[in-house]
Amino acid sequence: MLEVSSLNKVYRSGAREVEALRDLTFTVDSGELVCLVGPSGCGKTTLLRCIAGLLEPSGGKVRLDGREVSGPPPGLAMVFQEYGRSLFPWMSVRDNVELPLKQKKITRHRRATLVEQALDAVGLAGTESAYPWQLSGGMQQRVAIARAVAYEPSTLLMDEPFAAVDAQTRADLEDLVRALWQRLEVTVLFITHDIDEAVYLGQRVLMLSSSPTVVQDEITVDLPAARDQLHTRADPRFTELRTHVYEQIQAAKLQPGGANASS
Amino acid sequence: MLEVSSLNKVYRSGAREVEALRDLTFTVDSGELVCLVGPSGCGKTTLLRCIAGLLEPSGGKVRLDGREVSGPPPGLAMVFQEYGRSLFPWMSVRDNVELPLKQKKITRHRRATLVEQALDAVGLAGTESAYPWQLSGGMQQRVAIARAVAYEPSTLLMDEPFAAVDAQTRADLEDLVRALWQRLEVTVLFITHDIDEAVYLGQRVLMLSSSPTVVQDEITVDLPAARDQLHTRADPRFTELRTHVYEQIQAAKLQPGGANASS
Amino acid sequence: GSDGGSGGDTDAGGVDQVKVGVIPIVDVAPIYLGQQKGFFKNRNIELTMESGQGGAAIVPGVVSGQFQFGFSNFTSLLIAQTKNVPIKTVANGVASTGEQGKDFGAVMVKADSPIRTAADLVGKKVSVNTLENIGDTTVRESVRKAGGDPKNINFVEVPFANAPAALEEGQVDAVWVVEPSLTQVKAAGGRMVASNYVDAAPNLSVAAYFTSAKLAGEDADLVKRFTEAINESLTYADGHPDEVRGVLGSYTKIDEKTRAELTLPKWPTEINKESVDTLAKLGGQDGIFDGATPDVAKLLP
Amino acid sequence: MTRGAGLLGVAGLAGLLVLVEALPRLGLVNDDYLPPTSRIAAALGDELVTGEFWRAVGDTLTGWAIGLLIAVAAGVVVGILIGAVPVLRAATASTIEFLRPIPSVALIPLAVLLYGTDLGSTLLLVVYAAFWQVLVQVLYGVADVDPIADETARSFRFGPWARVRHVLWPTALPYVFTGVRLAASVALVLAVTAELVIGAPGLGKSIAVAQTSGAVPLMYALIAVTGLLGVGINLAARMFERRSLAWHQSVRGEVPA
Amino acid sequence: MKRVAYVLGLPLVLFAAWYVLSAGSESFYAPPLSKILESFGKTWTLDRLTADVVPSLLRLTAGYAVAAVLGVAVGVTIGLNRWVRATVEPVLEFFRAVPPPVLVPVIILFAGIGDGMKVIVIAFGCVWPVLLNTVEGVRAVDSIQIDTARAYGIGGPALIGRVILPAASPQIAAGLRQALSIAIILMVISEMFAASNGLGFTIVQFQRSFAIPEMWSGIILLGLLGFVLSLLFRLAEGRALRWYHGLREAQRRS
Ligand SMILES: Nc1ncnc2c1ncn2[C@@H]1O[C@H](COP(=O)(O)OP(=O)(O)OP(=O)(O)O)[C@@H](O)[C@H]1O
Ligand SMILES: Nc1ncnc2c1ncn2[C@@H]1O[C@H](COP(=O)(O)OP(=O)(O)OP(=O)(O)O)[C@@H](O)[C@H]1O
Ligand SMILES: [Mg+2]
Ligand SMILES: [Mg+2]
Repeated sequence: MLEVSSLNKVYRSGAREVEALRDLTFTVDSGELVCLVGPSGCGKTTLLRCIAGLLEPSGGKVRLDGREVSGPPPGLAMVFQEYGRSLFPWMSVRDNVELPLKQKKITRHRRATLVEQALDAVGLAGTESAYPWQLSGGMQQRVAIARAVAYEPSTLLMDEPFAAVDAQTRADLEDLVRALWQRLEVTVLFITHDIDEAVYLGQRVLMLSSSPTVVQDEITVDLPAARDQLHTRADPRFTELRTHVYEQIQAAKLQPGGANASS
Repeated sequence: MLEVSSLNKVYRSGAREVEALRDLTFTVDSGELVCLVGPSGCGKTTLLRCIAGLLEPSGGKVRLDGREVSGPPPGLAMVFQEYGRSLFPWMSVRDNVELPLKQKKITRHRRATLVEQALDAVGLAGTESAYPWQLSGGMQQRVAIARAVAYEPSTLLMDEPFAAVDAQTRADLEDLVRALWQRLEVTVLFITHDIDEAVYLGQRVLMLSSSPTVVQDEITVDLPAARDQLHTRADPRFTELRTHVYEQIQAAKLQPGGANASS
Repeated sequence: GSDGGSGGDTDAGGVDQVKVGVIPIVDVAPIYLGQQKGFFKNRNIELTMESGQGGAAIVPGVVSGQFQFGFSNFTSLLIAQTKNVPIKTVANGVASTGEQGKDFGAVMVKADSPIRTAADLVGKKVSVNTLENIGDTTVRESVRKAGGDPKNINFVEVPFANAPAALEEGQVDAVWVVEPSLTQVKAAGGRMVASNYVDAAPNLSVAAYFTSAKLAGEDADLVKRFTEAINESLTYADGHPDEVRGVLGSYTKIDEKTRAELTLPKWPTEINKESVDTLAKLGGQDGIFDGATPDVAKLLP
Repeated sequence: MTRGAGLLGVAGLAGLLVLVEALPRLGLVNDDYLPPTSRIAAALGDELVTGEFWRAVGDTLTGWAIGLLIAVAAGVVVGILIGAVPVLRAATASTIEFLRPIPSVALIPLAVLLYGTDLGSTLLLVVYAAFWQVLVQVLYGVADVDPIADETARSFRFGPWARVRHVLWPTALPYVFTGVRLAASVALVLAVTAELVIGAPGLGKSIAVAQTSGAVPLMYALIAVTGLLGVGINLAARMFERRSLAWHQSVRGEVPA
Repeated sequence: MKRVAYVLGLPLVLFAAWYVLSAGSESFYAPPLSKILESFGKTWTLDRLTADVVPSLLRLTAGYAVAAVLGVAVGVTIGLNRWVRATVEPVLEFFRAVPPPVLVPVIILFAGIGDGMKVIVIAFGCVWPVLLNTVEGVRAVDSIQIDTARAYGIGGPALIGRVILPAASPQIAAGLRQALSIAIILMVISEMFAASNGLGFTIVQFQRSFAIPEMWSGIILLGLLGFVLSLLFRLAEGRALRWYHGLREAQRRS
């Protein structure tokens, strides 16, 4: 169970002061898959960093399974928006994926299996020995995803993880994330700009207002749990939900600070 | 007029050898707006780099307005896929956008106007004095776009330029690119993974096969020149075209080397 | 090494291991010759020469007992004495020949220089190897004797080895050099204007071997044997100039022609106390003792 | 490419030799003080056959290698420790800046006091001078860690050691290489200088003897040997660097795309 | 307040330790710190500062400036062109390995024995860290940044001034930092030859004339000088590389 309560974050540097998050409160149950959408620059990445314990909030609290987050909690994996910079250029693709597993003290044999499976699942079999900078943008992003998937985390934070891949691969990866989530009962927080993706993937979609940021709205995606690209997207309920989300986002852009803003 | 003839590119490094482009031939008329789609890792970025004269092809030729490209041709602007790394972290947002204009020997006054307009157009008014690394991913990408737009290029190459922005901003930017194209009669080559976007933007859509890469197919987008987000996307012809593209891409993924592969 | 300067290591046969800090120049030829001749071995001394580039390395070595003996010029020793460095001379080192124009050190100018006598050095740029040391104090005395005012000589520091080039290139007007640089300057057509050691005092004692006060007190026997051996070496060297020229080839790289030509110094066994007093007086005049007066008697054996 | 580079390097050195031959021959400098290459080479030839020369080279290289090893090991360990722990960095900064500009040569009396003319003296001076080179480079290298890379490691709960091993060290490595290359030549310079001034056996002492003896060609020959040792050391460092930095931007560029 | 404690804390502890440990020292060459401090005040009077320290500082400044400009200029040239690098690197390595003390005679041949010689010796010795770091920094510039510049027609001086130098500046700063303390060291070494004034000359002269407490006080002065100069350097660096430190620390600060 992930609880975010009155989270506030102000970036200060010299004269510039940016209130990235004003007052965020929401909870995510254990094993839930929640998608986050919001205008560009509204503070989604900031929020994810706070949840991962990488950034100290200016106010408010983040609790994971009852404990307050002060550093990265165990069993957490994160796919960074800056996928290119989050891969280590001095390691081959395989080593990049394998390293966190070593840190987790997984046996060599199991590691090899996990790495192979993960790279296979993201369609990168055969590039194990290449360096990340020898890969295309989309391939780099998939390495970052493979790294998180192979880690078998209990909490998975993903920051626009499919931004650089083509439509077909994206669909495959969406199904991969849902499969992983169902198999391991991971708590997933998923940031995306693709509204269809948010509705297709999530059990719930949280919509953030533009900066200063609050939770603008949230909907529960009442589509059946068994989803597939063809049928789910054709479902009239799907279209209804995505239209709702779309409207909310447009509203968010037009009226910053959101309706629920408490200030 | 941009002519690409039997372009071939092989990356060699140590034991690894990747044939990124096998045999690409196509032309883009002056003032045409062409979208490029293709599976992740198929060589789109490689192609764009060859056209921009940043990468030497292993075989074949690129000609721009009759002259063979050997270095970056004048009047060319490019938005890199690695937008984060293509901004200079030691310069403010304003300086980043202004620098190429200085090189173009544009007067100070005009520069100020262009920079302001461009930043305004991408929705970044007010961040002029921030450093790029103080911005969110989507904002950084928009700075890169503003830089290209302010440059008023005669050839514009864009590599997945809207990957990191939200749906609403994306739509606005799409219209911005079309407006710029119509106003300045720029030749635009636009890489995207979003099939709808490709059809909405382009006069033509080129589909690349997966690696080793050839031109898999191309369609002319016979939608009216005056497009807008609401009506164009609702047009049945739009849906037809996007379905066609989608099918071709799926075919490309399944059968690498494409139907036209000459080898 | 030994701790605390107690006469070096003594092995089973009663042979003392002795390290001597020397500067590898002509002046110390006798000790090398004496070593070859077995003068030290005869007195149960196993000698090792440690070469340093001057007092900076040798005096601390002797004071700390890393070396049992060292070699240094008297002016440096006098300075050390005024600062109460605990050292004591044990034997003479080297002395001037006492002959005008035929000494092993001299002030040289270019052949076409307007400088004729030492008095002409006034207002000129003169190089010495070390400022505020034996070089400039004795050169000042030469000038004084020639009737010039030594206050206005512009001394600059140039190592002996570089002095010939500095003179040739006109970077200085005159150089004070000792052998073998002296022969080099002569070969390049240099002209002598003063024999500063001779001007300073008749038969000037230039340098000496010394030891730490501690060793002198604790191992008088070793010091005695060393002094005897050195004295024997000095006498032998004085009597056998050809052998001296020969031994120079073993520890220096002076070429044969120069070795044959260079002027050898004198190696008397007695320290000329009056000349040391003179050096002390000259140094005092030039203010290199910081106002103190060296106690010559305390320094000498 | 590598062979081409090697040839170019040889060409560069050859150019230097020709210049030194030409300067005195053309009368631009007095050949008594800067003899032409041929005379220097002849002096070197005579020297090469003596055992004394090779002993001197061996002595110098021993002092150099041991000193460098100590300095690099200490510099890297201390640098990473200080660099990675902000409190330590703040607390030691002023002391480091205070100690760094103290010239090794000023420590000569101290060295002689402690070790006489033994290897210890040379080592003290070599280590003191070379240590700072490595340390400062490591400090800058540690500061160069990409925040995103570091956050990635933290998010996967890498322990402090794993972060040093997998993130900090590879980032700092190019800086460390520069530091080692700087330190290698500073160590050589100091080894020779120590021998020169203190008289510890080695090339420096030979140079000093040649200098005081007015044996000018021999002196230049020995200086040239010192320089060539430096070239050799750098060559080895470069090769090692190319191997271990294959991933780095600077080495990537070596392979024409 | 806390910063002052950080700056002064460790040095004070070390000096205190030195003071206590050396208090009863009998050794001639390692006198008690109390004696050294006592002589410090007596030795470094205003007269002496103007007569010896000021000329030294002028030479230092000139030599350092020459080294910085030359190091960066040559470094950029070498870093950008691998053929140039291949050609001149061995020659540079050759000179780098030659100890300045033995090179002084050669430099005297060409530059005389005046201040010019000393400036050259300082520049010669401290150009290497700048040069090496510039070469490495330039070689490590992100290829995407260079591509960006080239795509926008930014070439020649603008490419170097606006992209390559700023991108390499963190590493260049590392080199300049190194060079600063080496410059001080070489100031001392250069003043050991053919000098008649200067801080280095004075220290060497103290050493030769067995004025040991004075010599140590000179060494302390050198340390202080280095500390002050590095403080100035840090200020300048903090200003010039504000973007860099901001970028590195943005995420770390809360
Ligand atoms: N290091 C920083 N220093 C100062 N301001 C920052 C910093 N990082 C982010 N910001 C500001 O905080 C706000 C939120 O940034 P954040 O990266 O969280 O947005 P985002 O929702 O992830 O946007 P995007 O969808 O474009 O990635 C932005 O206005 C940005 O300018
Ligand atoms: N520097 C390089 N060295 C070696 N191989 C490379 C290099 N750059 C790209 N490649 C390879 O070339 C192929 C095409 O890469 P490219 O970046 O052009 O793909 P792309 O179409 O842009 O993909 P994406 O949509 O994921 O960005 C990939 O297989 C990649 O691994
Ligand atoms: Mg973001
Ligand atoms: Mg790409």
